[in-house]
Amino acid sequence: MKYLYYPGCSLKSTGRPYDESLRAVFAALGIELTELDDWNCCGATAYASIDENQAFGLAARNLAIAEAAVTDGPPTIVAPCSACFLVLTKTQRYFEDYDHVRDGVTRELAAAGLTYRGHVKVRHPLDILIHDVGLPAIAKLVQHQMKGLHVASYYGCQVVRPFATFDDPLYPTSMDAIMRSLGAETVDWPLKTRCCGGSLSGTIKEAGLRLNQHLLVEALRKGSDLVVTCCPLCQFNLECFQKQINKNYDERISLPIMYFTQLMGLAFGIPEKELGIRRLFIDPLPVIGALKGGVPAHV
Amino acid sequence: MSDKPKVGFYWCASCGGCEESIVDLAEDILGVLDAVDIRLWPVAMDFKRSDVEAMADRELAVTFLNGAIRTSEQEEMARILRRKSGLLIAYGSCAHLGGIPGLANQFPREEILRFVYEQSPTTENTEKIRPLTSAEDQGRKTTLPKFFTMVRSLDQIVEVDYYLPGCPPTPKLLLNAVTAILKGELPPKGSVLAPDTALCDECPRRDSKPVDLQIPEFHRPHQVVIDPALCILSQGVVCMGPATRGGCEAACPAGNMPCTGCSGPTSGVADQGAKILSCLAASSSPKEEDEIRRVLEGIPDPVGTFYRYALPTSILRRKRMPAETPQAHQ
Amino acid sequence: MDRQQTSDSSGTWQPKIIAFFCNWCTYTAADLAGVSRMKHDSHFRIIRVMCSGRVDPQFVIDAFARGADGVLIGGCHPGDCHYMEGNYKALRRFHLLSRMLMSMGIEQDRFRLEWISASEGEKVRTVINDMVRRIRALGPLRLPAGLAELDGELKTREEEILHV
Amino acid sequence: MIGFLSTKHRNKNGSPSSGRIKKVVRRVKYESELDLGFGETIAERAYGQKLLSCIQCGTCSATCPLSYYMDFTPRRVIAMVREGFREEALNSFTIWLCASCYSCTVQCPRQIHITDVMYTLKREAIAREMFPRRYPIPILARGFFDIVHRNGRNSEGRLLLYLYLRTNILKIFQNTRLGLHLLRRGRMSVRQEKIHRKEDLRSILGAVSPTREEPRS
Amino acid sequence: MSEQNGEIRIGFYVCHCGHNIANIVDVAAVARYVAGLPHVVVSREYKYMCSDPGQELLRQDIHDHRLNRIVVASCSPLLHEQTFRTATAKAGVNPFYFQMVNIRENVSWVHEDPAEATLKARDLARAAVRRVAAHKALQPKTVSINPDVLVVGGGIAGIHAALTLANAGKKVTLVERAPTIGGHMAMFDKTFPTLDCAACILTPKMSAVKNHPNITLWTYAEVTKVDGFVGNYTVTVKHKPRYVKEDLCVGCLECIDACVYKEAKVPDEFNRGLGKRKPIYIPFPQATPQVVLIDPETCIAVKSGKCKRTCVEKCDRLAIDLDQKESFDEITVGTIILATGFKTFDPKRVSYYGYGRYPNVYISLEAERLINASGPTSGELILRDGRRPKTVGIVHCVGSRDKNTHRWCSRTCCMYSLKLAHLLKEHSGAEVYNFYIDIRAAGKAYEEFYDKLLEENVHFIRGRVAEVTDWAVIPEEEGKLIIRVEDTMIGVVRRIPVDMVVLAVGMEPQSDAQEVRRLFNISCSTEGFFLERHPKLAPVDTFTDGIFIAGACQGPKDIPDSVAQAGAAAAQALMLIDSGEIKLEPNTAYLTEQNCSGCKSCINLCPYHAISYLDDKHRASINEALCKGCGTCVASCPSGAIHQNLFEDEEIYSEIDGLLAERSPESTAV
Repeated sequence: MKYLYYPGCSLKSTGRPYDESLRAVFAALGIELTELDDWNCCGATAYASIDENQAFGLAARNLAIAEAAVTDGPPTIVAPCSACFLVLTKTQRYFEDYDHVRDGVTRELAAAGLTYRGHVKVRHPLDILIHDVGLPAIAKLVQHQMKGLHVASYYGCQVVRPFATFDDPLYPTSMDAIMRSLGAETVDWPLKTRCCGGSLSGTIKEAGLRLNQHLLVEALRKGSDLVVTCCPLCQFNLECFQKQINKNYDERISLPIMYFTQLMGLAFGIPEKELGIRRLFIDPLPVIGALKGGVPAHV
Repeated sequence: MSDKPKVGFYWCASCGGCEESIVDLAEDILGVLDAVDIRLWPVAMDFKRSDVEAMADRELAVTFLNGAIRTSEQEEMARILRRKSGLLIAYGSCAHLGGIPGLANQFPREEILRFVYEQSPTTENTEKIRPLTSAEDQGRKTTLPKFFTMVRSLDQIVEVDYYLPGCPPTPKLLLNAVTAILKGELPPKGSVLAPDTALCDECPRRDSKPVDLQIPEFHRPHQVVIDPALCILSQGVVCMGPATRGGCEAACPAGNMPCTGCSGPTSGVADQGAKILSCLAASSSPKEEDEIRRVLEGIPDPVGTFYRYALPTSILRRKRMPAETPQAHQ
Repeated sequence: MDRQQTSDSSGTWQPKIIAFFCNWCTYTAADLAGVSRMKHDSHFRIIRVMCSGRVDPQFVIDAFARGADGVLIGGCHPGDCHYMEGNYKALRRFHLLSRMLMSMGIEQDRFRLEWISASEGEKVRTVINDMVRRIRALGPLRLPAGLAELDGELKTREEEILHV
Repeated sequence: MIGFLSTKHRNKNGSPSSGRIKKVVRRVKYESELDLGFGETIAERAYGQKLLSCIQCGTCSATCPLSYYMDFTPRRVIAMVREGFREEALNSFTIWLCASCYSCTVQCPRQIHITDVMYTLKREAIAREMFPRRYPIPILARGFFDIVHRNGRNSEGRLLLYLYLRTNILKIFQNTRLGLHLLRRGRMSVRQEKIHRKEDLRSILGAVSPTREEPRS
Repeated sequence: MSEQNGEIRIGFYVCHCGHNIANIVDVAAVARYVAGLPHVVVSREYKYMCSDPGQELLRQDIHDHRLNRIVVASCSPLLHEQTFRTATAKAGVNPFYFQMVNIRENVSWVHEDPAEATLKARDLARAAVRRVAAHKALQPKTVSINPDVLVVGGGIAGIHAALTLANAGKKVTLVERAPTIGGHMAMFDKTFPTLDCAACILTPKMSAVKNHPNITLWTYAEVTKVDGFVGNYTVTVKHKPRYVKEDLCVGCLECIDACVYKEAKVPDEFNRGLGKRKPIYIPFPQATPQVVLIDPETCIAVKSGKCKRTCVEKCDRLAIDLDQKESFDEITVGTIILATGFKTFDPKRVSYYGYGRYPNVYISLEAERLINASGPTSGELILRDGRRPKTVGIVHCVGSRDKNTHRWCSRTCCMYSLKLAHLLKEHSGAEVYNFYIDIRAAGKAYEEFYDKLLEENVHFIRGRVAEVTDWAVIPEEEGKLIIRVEDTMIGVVRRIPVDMVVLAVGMEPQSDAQEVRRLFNISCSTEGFFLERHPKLAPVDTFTDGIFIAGACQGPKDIPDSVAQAGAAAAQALMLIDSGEIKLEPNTAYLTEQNCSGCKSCINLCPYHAISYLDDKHRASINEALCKGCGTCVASCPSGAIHQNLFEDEEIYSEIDGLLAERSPESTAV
């Protein structure tokens, strides 16, 4: 399996552990990722609030590069960051659906000597793992069964919405399935896709923190040992504000928040250095290592 | 001077096979020669256009004209002969339907000339020389007839009294025609002097055709060994028989070759190709879109197959070539 | 003026499309489009037949030859034919015929077969609008006109011919 | 109505009529005060006329994780847009609170692209500079816009810096510890990420048609 | 055009249809234009051609101007062709010398530019005028109607239709797929708005069906094949094996007690899995017929053969036959009534309501069974987790009025939700909340019932529920189901904790509606319900003569509406039966033998085996009685020897030519 890889800005900074662990895990599964040449920012959500046409043009540059990069078959971009995944998918969809978007984008790209014919598939790692790789193949690689580990899968909003192509938009299950194939137990909680408030934590703090708190509290209430997620902003947000939440709302939360690819990596027996475990603020290894058959803390 | 009816034979764009077919009457030809007075037969004797022009109107009782109309010279002769003949009979597929030369209606005029004068495998013409259409020599002007953009059947130029179908018409049909003319027992003007039912009616293989025929695959004659006893269509080989006028006694199927449609459609059909296409497509078996596409690919050249003799007289008559119409005439 | 050179009130060329609709599905769908007041392009003319299986390729060719810029056949979805299998026959004829037409210089977009069930009034609208759009892009077919022009190469006045 | 809609003297959860009795205000809205074409304009800019098919069922409000903080629930904003209450809609906090989580969009029984509607309203408001001074989100958006515009990629570090400089310098100090943590763990750098072929962007953005979000006059 | 018609004299009439046509099409211009066409003797415009004066005008002209061809440009031929043919015939002209032009559905209703619309109307008129000139005089084919009727579906609609026909003295066969008749209505506890118990009013009708001398009741049976045409259908019915001889079983139920399964283990269908049954069972006490059946999936004897077969021993009437195989019956009927009913929406499709995840989330039918005295809890309101609810939330419009699931309003949910609200409160004294978008209580005594509920202080919160979760934010919410909804009247989002959630699921087409539709050769609407011939004027007819539809298979309906429709469908069938015969379109194919070459191409194309090959003559031959007039053979005949009445090549060619013929210069004046 070969795919184009679009890390996006976050995975180059706050989301580095995601980038590292994803590459490691995909490599272990024999999937070849080629980073998209000279990719640029997807435009994200903020950009759309200023000028949508520019946002589309910006995102489309990446699609155009991808289309040019692949000659055999339709090019597929793997976009792990939720925002990037959404924006690229949206650009692709609206390019197909709305003439004025198609015309605009085509004209803008032409100005840069680029062309886009609309053939790129934008996909999320979860989609690839479930539908292309398949759970059995994942289970086969597991060296350390995550027996007895209670995992809350947190998808965040923008992976499954609004273009839920590979999973239910409000009650997705793909990440849970992957976690179970690692031997872990998944908690069934209703907030899997509820907004974490990340986009507000820098701006309207009160609102952001509240949403954040609700998620953490409910995850614990349902008996989770840790939360796995597939969105860099969510991971950052849920992890970095726990102290503040404890302070503001008199809570005693210390819940490891990690990328689902990191847990996969640990289960596969990949050295934690390659998974960026040490980059996390709340070290998940104790809770994992503490488990029988889990990963010894020294790994 | 004899009072035998004067007869003319003339050829336009044709291969000469029709002329042969007259000789094919074998000994019967003697009877014919006794009965008629041949006044025009360029293939056998020397005639000048001026001789014909000199004739009185309707001087020729009957003229059998074979070949399609492709050049201005042929057009002119057709018009002259129409004037000079009591009955004008389109003789053979080319005059009747446009015939094999009519397949040229799939190509632009220029492309045909280029191929013939420059590209055909047997041509060595590096300077790309083309014949002059007119030339002066010691004050004398000689011109070549104009090469038309479109091939036409005889009745697309002048009114035709009767048609003798076939490539070429069988001696039997010719003899019937001549006797009918001599006896003055002719069908209504404009008739085709052959039966009005399709070939299957007289095909020796008719009874071998299953009533529940469904064609799973199409083959071309060279791809299979055709069973001499069985209906050719039932063997998946395209046979134009069902859409082609009889009268030839199914000579080709009798000779283990599929009918290619030289006698044209029966009177109830306007477009021979369209009808056989309709019939074959309906009788083929696939239902799934891709399968349909694949099976019908077994007929690689629908136009060449279904309109081999009747393209100029089909509803469309000629391939549409927007680039080249309207044509600047030479 | 060519017989098929339809032009609207503003004088610009407008395509003419002949649509053969089967009585049970597509014609009913067109009625439904009407009842639901679904406005769509007017440059097509419906001919009602009982079944798409009745559409003789001669009709299609004849329509083009008489000046149609496009021909549309509408039938019931596969499996839904009121007469069981007429639409399959139409489908097979369509494939062979459109290949024939293409080699006779008539573009693919000018000949179309669509399955439109009695309930798909909306589809009537979209199919027709789309087809008109494609044919506008192709421009007029001008078959009769083209042939008429070619006859210019013939001599019609006998004095040109007979040197008497 | 005007007084009722003003964002002043409003308690946190945005419900106007709580707390002490407010001074009596006359509430009336004259049709002549409305922008009756507003609904259709926004509908058209937010991809399709579906907006006009809203049945006011409130699913959007109920599914919205932030509606608790909104002065008007999304449903009411849609109603305002539909009916031409342009000033009220653009002045509403609601559009700035939208976190683009798309819950409303996927659950709306009329398939209205509510998130797109919110974007459209944000752009409309920004174009009219109709947001509170130093209001973080538009500023953050603008900052992000500028950075990406310049370099083709975003650097979260610089972006936050940019934001705090323009909104509330003090926040920088509140968040320095977090920043340092990130730096130490190699999850943040002040180095600016750049793409090689920046000229591409310039030509692309240069070719963008005059944005459709010009305030309607 | 055929000479034997002598001189052709055409009368043309363009209809205004009030403003429907005249507003867009310049009818005067059309009439003026047609007047100038060959053979046209009279060309008029008139306000309503279908009205009596309109038809009288036609008759008068035929008489005064010796017209022998008529063209009317008005609405769709599917609507009024018959009307005008009759009018033409009344005036002594063969009805098939008539041609209709559709300038309403096909022109004025779908085009906006008057100039273009008028141009199109003109073209269509010209084509019709040319076509009609080529028409031939024809005699309609008449077929007799077999008086027997087939009713498919034994719900309230099927039951009512069958009884109506049987009481009119017609022989009826009622085929029901389930082991018993009764349908959904049998599951209901009470019916709105009168609150009389469903069983009390239904069961008498059920036994009436069973005992009626004119009704043959076949339950646990399905129609597998339908041949023929109006008046003469041949239907094949499959009887699924019950493993019990229906004629011997008297429903003593002793076999059930005797079953080796001491405890009932299998979730029972009738109680929507809330109760349990044994492998040998009777669906419910009043099941009709009173015959037990064995479920092969769970019966050890049928599955493995290894069983003591205590049931067989117990039955002294030897009714139990474990080797029973499916069997087939073939019947002939003249008309068919489809009353195949509906399916309830599966709320698993809307994950956010937690159905299937939270045990205390129910659908309305389950709630019906829970409060039904003969239900699994004998009417006690006990939840799946054994608790008794103190608060209940009823969520309206689940799978209705939602473009993501079903766009339509299911029409019954509002009222049955009100009913359930009343009954639940009555049974448990619980606080009941209704969450609604709009209350639709348009029916006799419905609004009054809504009033009553308001008086009973049932909560009505206007807002569509966004989610049902077990996510507790405050202690009071612990252990409850939390309903998140905007109270749109107040404009605030509320979280309402309840013990029980009832999802008012909508009505959707049966999952096999498409197959059934094909089987009976009728159409479905976009939604997938069976399509009526005309939404207003022919609500129970279909596009296939002799096949009628009744009840919820045509669209969501409550009991009164279903019964009314069943009556209407029965009346339509009776009309056909009592008229004895029906005229068919004479659009059959025929062969001109002298042109046939006996190529056999056509034989296999006919789906009705109407074409045969005469070995002696070496010619094909068409049986016009079997021909249904599709024209496929006509289009195929490579000798042009097959023709079709009403759709002759010549007629279609003149139509094509008419449509494309050069427009006269004056037309550009428009």
